[in-house]
Amino acid sequence: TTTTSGEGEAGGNASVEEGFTIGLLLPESKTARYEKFDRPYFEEAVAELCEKCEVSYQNADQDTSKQQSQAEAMLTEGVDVLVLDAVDAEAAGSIVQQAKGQGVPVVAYDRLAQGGVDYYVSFDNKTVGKVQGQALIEALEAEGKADEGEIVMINGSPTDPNAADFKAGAHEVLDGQVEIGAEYDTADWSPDKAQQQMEQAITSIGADNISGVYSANDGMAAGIIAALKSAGVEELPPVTGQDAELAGIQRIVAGDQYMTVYKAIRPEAQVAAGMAVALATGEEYDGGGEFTVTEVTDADGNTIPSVLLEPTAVTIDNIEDTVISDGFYSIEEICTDAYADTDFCTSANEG
Amino acid sequence: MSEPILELSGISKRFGAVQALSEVDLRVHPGEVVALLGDNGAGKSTLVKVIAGVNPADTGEIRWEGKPVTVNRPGDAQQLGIATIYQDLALCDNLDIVANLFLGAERTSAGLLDELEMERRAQELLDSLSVRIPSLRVPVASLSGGQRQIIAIARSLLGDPKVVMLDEPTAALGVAQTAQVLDLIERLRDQGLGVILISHNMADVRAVADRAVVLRLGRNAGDFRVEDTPYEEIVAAITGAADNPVSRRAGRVTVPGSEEA
Amino acid sequence: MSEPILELSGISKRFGAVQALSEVDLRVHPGEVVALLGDNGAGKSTLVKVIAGVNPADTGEIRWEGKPVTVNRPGDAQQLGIATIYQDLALCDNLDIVANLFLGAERTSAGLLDELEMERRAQELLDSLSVRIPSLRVPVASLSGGQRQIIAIARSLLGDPKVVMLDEPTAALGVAQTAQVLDLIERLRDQGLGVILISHNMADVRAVADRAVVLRLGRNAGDFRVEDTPYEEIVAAITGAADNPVSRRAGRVTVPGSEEA
Amino acid sequence: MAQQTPVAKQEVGARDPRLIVDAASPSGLVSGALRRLRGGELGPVPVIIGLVIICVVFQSLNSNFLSPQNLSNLTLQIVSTGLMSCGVIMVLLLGEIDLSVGSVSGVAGAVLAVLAVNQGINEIAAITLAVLSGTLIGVLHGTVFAKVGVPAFVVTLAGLIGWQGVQLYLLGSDGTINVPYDGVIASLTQTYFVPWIGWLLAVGAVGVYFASTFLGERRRAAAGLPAKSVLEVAVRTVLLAIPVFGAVIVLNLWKGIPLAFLIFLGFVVVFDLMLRKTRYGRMVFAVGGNAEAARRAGINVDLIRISVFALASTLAAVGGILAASRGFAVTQSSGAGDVLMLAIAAAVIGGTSLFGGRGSAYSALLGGLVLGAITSGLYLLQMDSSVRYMITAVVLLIAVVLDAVSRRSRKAHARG
Amino acid sequence: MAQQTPVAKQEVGARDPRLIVDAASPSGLVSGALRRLRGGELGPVPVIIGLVIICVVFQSLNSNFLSPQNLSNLTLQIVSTGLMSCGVIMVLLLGEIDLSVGSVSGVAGAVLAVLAVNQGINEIAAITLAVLSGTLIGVLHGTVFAKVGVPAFVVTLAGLIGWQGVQLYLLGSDGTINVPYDGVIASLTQTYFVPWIGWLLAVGAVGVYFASTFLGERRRAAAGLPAKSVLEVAVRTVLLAIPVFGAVIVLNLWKGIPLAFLIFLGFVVVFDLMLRKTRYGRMVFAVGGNAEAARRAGINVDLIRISVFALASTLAAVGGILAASRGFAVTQSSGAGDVLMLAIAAAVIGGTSLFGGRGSAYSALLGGLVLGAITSGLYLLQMDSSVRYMITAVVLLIAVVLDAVSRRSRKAHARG
Ligand SMILES: Nc1ncnc2c1ncn2[C@@H]1O[C@H](COP(=O)(O)OP(=O)(O)OP(=O)(O)O)[C@@H](O)[C@H]1O
Ligand SMILES: Nc1ncnc2c1ncn2[C@@H]1O[C@H](COP(=O)(O)OP(=O)(O)OP(=O)(O)O)[C@@H](O)[C@H]1O
Ligand SMILES: [Mg+2]
Ligand SMILES: [Mg+2]
Repeated sequence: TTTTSGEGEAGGNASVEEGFTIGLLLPESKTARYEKFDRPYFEEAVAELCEKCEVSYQNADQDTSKQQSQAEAMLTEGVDVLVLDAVDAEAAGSIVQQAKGQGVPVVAYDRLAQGGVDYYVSFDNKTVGKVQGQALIEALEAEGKADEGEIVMINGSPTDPNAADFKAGAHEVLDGQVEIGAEYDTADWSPDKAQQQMEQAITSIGADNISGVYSANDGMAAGIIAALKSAGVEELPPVTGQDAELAGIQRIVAGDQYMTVYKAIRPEAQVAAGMAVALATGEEYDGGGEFTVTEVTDADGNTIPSVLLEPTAVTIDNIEDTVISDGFYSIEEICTDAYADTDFCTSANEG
Repeated sequence: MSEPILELSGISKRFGAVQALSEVDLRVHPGEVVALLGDNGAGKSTLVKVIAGVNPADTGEIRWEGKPVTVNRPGDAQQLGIATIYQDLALCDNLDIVANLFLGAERTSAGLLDELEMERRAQELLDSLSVRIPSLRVPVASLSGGQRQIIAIARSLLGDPKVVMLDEPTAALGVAQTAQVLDLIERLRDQGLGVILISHNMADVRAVADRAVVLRLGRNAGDFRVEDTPYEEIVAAITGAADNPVSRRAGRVTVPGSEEA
Repeated sequence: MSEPILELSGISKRFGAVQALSEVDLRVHPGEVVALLGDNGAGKSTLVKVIAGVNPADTGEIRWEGKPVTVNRPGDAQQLGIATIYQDLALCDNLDIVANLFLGAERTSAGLLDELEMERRAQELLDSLSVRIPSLRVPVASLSGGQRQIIAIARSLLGDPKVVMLDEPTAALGVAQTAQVLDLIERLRDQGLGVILISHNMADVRAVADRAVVLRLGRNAGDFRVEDTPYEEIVAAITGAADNPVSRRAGRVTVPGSEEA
Repeated sequence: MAQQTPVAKQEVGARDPRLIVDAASPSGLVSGALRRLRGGELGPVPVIIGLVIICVVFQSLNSNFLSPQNLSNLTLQIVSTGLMSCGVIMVLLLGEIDLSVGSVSGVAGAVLAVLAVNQGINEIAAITLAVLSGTLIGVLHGTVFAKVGVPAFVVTLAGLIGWQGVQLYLLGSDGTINVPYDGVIASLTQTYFVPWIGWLLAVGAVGVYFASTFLGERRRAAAGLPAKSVLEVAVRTVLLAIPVFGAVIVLNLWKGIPLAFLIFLGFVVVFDLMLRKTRYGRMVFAVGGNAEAARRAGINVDLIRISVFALASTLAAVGGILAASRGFAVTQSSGAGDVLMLAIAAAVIGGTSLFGGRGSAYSALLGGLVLGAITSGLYLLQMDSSVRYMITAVVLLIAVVLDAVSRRSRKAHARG
Repeated sequence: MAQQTPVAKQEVGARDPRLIVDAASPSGLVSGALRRLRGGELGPVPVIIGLVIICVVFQSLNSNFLSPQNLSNLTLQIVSTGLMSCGVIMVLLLGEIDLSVGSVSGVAGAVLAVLAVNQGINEIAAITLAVLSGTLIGVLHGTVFAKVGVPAFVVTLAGLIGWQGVQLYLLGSDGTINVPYDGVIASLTQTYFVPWIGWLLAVGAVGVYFASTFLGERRRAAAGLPAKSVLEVAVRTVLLAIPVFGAVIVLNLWKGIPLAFLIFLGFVVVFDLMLRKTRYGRMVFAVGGNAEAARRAGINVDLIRISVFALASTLAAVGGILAASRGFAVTQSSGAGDVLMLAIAAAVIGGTSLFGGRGSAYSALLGGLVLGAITSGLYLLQMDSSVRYMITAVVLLIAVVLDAVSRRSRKAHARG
């Protein structure tokens, strides 16, 4: 007496000439990158490959069930292919299932959604954590403090599965190399909470004993640096970050933050667009000569053709070669009045 | 007789499906005590709230010293000089006695509340009404029914009103306090104020009222000079019948043995 | 005389810094109407609440049909067979009349509320008390003061009590309704129930009460046979002085012209 | 001087002459409805009008809004929060608040996933245990509130925080647990009924409504009590039948009536009947209206309070289970975020008072539909998050303004 | 048969014989305090005891807890949420709720950052404009609530969502805006006073308290009203002086008294005086206790409501500015997360009722300290988040149980 949703035919009958619709699902609006870079870059890349195509866009504000509703809205709209940056890669299985049920192929973007997606492009989350950890160790070694003092780890939200990946990656590098004096998970990735946690770490370890701080992203790094400054620390220990937010880059320029992780979002978006167009038109994506397609196995054992990109650590030394040369930010954006007399800005303006 | 200070004509008021007042008229002269009588639910309190601006009338006219006025908010009535003691007392249970007495008319000095002055005045006022309240600084929620009523009565004496409306002011009062309130009403009359008194106690009405206006099911049902009208006639107007539980009871009590089961 | 059905001895009750009752005694026999009298704030309602289990006493003993009992919750008193009409009525303003009447004693059929039966009974009951209420399905918040009081009185008649306590039951009632309630009290007495009646209306007390117990400032201040005791003596016990506002007022009214300003 | 108006002697018990009675004719019904509209006595009607306006606007902006697929999705999207709302309504009727429903739903989901997936226990047993864990939590909250006297806000705030900790703990370091796509749990939200079952249910529901109302009013008339006319009963039945049959038609155009939506509807109907037709429901209203009066009437106020908190947490657990079923997964953030706010907001938008004693189980459905429609419509329109937030706020206000204005006119009439 | 007890004739106005008066002696003070403790009339004392217990436990687990540095941090950590709490208290006193304080603080921070950093406007002007934007928002909320009649819950829920949208919009695509480390804005939280200023303020405050209380009681006694004895005034002054001087000593051991904490304390004291000593405050209590009675007393209830919402949003804006100052940045998540819940919780834990008409501005300080101490202590102990959440819940309950129990014994005495 019941019917269950049937499997539809997987996509592949659209054409670039007539155009089609691509659904882009991004996970949150509280870090700058998604609305500032991923979305416009992706739209640009699609426009290049397929003039008549439309991109339909939704942002889930860090909420799995919202993302599911948004995916449903897109399927209702009749998108031909979904590009999915999952809030929770594992829980995204239901979205993938539903899309498949309606014959809509799925590209997993940035995070490997479960449920048997068709393609996957990403900076691996664990690698990001490793890059952060590695950079921190290099900074400590450069100062000759690798075996002095303790580091403080401020991880992301305990309810965000991606934060767990960053944390695991960082631990892989840091464990055994340095002493971890205090470690916190930060609800909501909140800069305020990170600040308070840092203050408590300073109280219990002592400001002088802190040789470095692992911060999972730039927002929390802001709070951490505020805590250090408020505690009267003159020589800030190296503080990591992620996302290459403008404010983060400015702190690096000012010498307050040591590094951030920069993901070259433009190539990622280009690959995703290529995969999406290929899926919709029933072709196979081959990397277009620029990128190598490898294979990745997801938790259910499916083999997914994938493109894996390398995240870059950005420090004061390579800002020019990364975010600026990629057009991520201009010198003018970074060197506002408040940062005009930093070494970086004065030399950039002269040169 | 002098010009009425307050005159209502054709007042109607509806609540949902209930027509609580239909075309009610009422006049009050300065120095006159008008008793507003009627059965339970006759519309007396509704009329009082119309005059006080708590529930404005749907239709009808209010004249004050001969001139038509609109009374849409309690503030309007207070500005005219109408003080009201509501049947439900309208006290703030969370505030103490002094705060309730002076609510909306707090005494201040240099911008701050002058608690000392207010407490002194409050003590005086309550003493003059011979109520005993252990402490003036307890929330009125903890007072006895009669104590609460006296607070409400005392409040109306603080302003300088021209008409005072008392909705069953002595319902919860002890014998001594009732006597004081009746004295008070007589004093107000002698000072030339108009008084509207609602009461179910015929003895009190006979003692102080000059005129009795009867409402029945939301309509005017009589207007009597109290002195000239026998008790039975007023009761008949209130209950709408000469044969009513009051007369039956009176008859039965005087002729014992004739009781029905 | 028969054994008292309810007997209190040495009841004391304190609220914060106020000793509301000190060592109060009271007896009620079956078929007897005891009037509990006293000035405002004398502690009458507090005593009622002690008996009803609303505010248990600090010290003192309650005996029911000769046996000591503990009454710590309203349910305890109800189980003994004590029905109470509170001065503050204790109605749920958000519920309609029928729901309030049957609160805690709803009639059901097959597990569901039998609204039909309840509404029918309610209509009967209210008619017998000669109240007119436009609709039984309005929330009691919209009723007049007297209508609310009648609802509270009607409630107590639903159970099958042995003692009924009425705390100022006729305070807000019209003349007809008051007569009905007095009839009702007499019927209850004739059925052999014990009745405790609190009232400030001496006429009502004289009409129905057998005995009058007077409280003053939370202490026993007299116990009179109503028939044998002159009015002035009871009032003097209540006010605590032979020279009180009541006697002053009485004297003044009979000798007109001698008014003070 | 006396000018007595003659008043006819009237039989006690006769109809009160002040009561305005609508004629038992079509024009009487219309004039009565208009009067009630002006007097603000229309119950859910203003919110329903608000909902219709929202639908019309969104449909005019995006023609997919009223498509069967979108409406079918909508019914499923509101189920989980709707169930929590239903529990929240019980607590609001008491005049209290429950901030823990989101966390409890998360814990129940975690219990379910750990038992069914990690421990491999039979799925039905796991569901039962998850629901029971919700009940237990509710009893705990209720007891601390009613017996110890800690304000409900603080108790359930502690619950909000503490049960989230338990959820994290249960899910362990892996975080997310996936639920199989083809088990009993998944089938709760993946099952749709074939068309004829939908029709059967709809016709049955409308028929039962008509029959019970009609017979009830006949019995009232026979007992001499004021009763609705046959015409009015018929009109009400038709007004009920339109949305019910409409929903069946639309849902059958897609995959059929979803089981999960039926579960939700079933809870709403059962809770509504419980609140209106049983002694228990009456007691809940009484405690919410005047706890002291309820106590004096011999009602065991503590017991009512504990039971209501238990019901609220139980429903939250059921909501959590359906959320797990729909997402095929339980994550560390299940039940977190704005779930709590949405559950309370749905109740309030649907017309349940935050101050106790006034409301209905249907608020969960109505308020849930309003919030669900706003979200669904805005997703279809695809906007920046910032703009979407702003528009959500405005639409939310619009949806309740009508209700507020009509309520306000009633409030002006209320006795102070 | 009559057995009349003779009753002495008593002067009206004499002290009531039922009133239990504590002797004006040390033993009388103690017995009076004990009686009040049992009767639950001790106001904030139970919560203070709860706070002390929390401090003792944490100190025994980690000796840094009571270190001057940690206590100094604590005072700064509670400032921003504490200010929001202060505004929330005003709204709670009205018997309403304001869910928007977090979002409003975020918007104010965004306005400040955009004006001061991006537009380069003078920092003081930017601060003023940011505060004013809060006031405007509050007036808007209050008007929609009081004049249109939309329930405050819904209005401020729309505010919660909508102003978050505005915040995201203002911050634009870059998200975070850094605030310079050395400007006026940063100095709000980076300034500490040198020791002698701290002592001056402390001695001044205690002195003013003693003088005003002493003179006030003397005037009361002179007017023949019941008054506190000199002994009692002295004892109260000492009880006040202990925490005040203690705080000054401890804070001076670190960097001195932080300006931001003084700002917070200043707001608390001013609001407390406003609530207790002015007509406006009296009206707020009256509207919260019985809005209809207040209306009948001629109070402009709508105006009071609008002004209270305006004050609440203004304080939220001030809180947002101090948060920006302390974090040297405004981010898209400023004011989001559990800020709202903490602000309300602090008020409730401090003893302000959710049902209106009962509470005090000091709840913001007390409740804020309780919550701040719990968080601070648990961070010092460094535990898994799951365990931390569970312990937070338990400690939260412990902090209010004492208060709840004493309140409960009072409630048993209250008139229904
Ligand atoms: N806010 C309201 N909503 C609905 N009906 C109301 C409202 N206020 C009063 N009524 C109805 O109007 C009628 C008149 O009520 P009112 O309070 O004026 O009576 P009353 O003459 O003061 O009676 P009592 O002597 O009992 O105080 C009653 O039937 C009452 O139910
Ligand atoms: N809950 C309470 N808290 C504090 N004091 C109370 C409380 N209840 C009553 N009192 C005090 O106890 C005393 C007796 O009150 P009670 O209500 O018993 O008086 P009463 O004799 O019924 O007076 P009335 O005739 O006015 O109803 C009063 O002074 C009152 O202020
Ligand atoms: Mg009345
Ligand atoms: Mg009494």
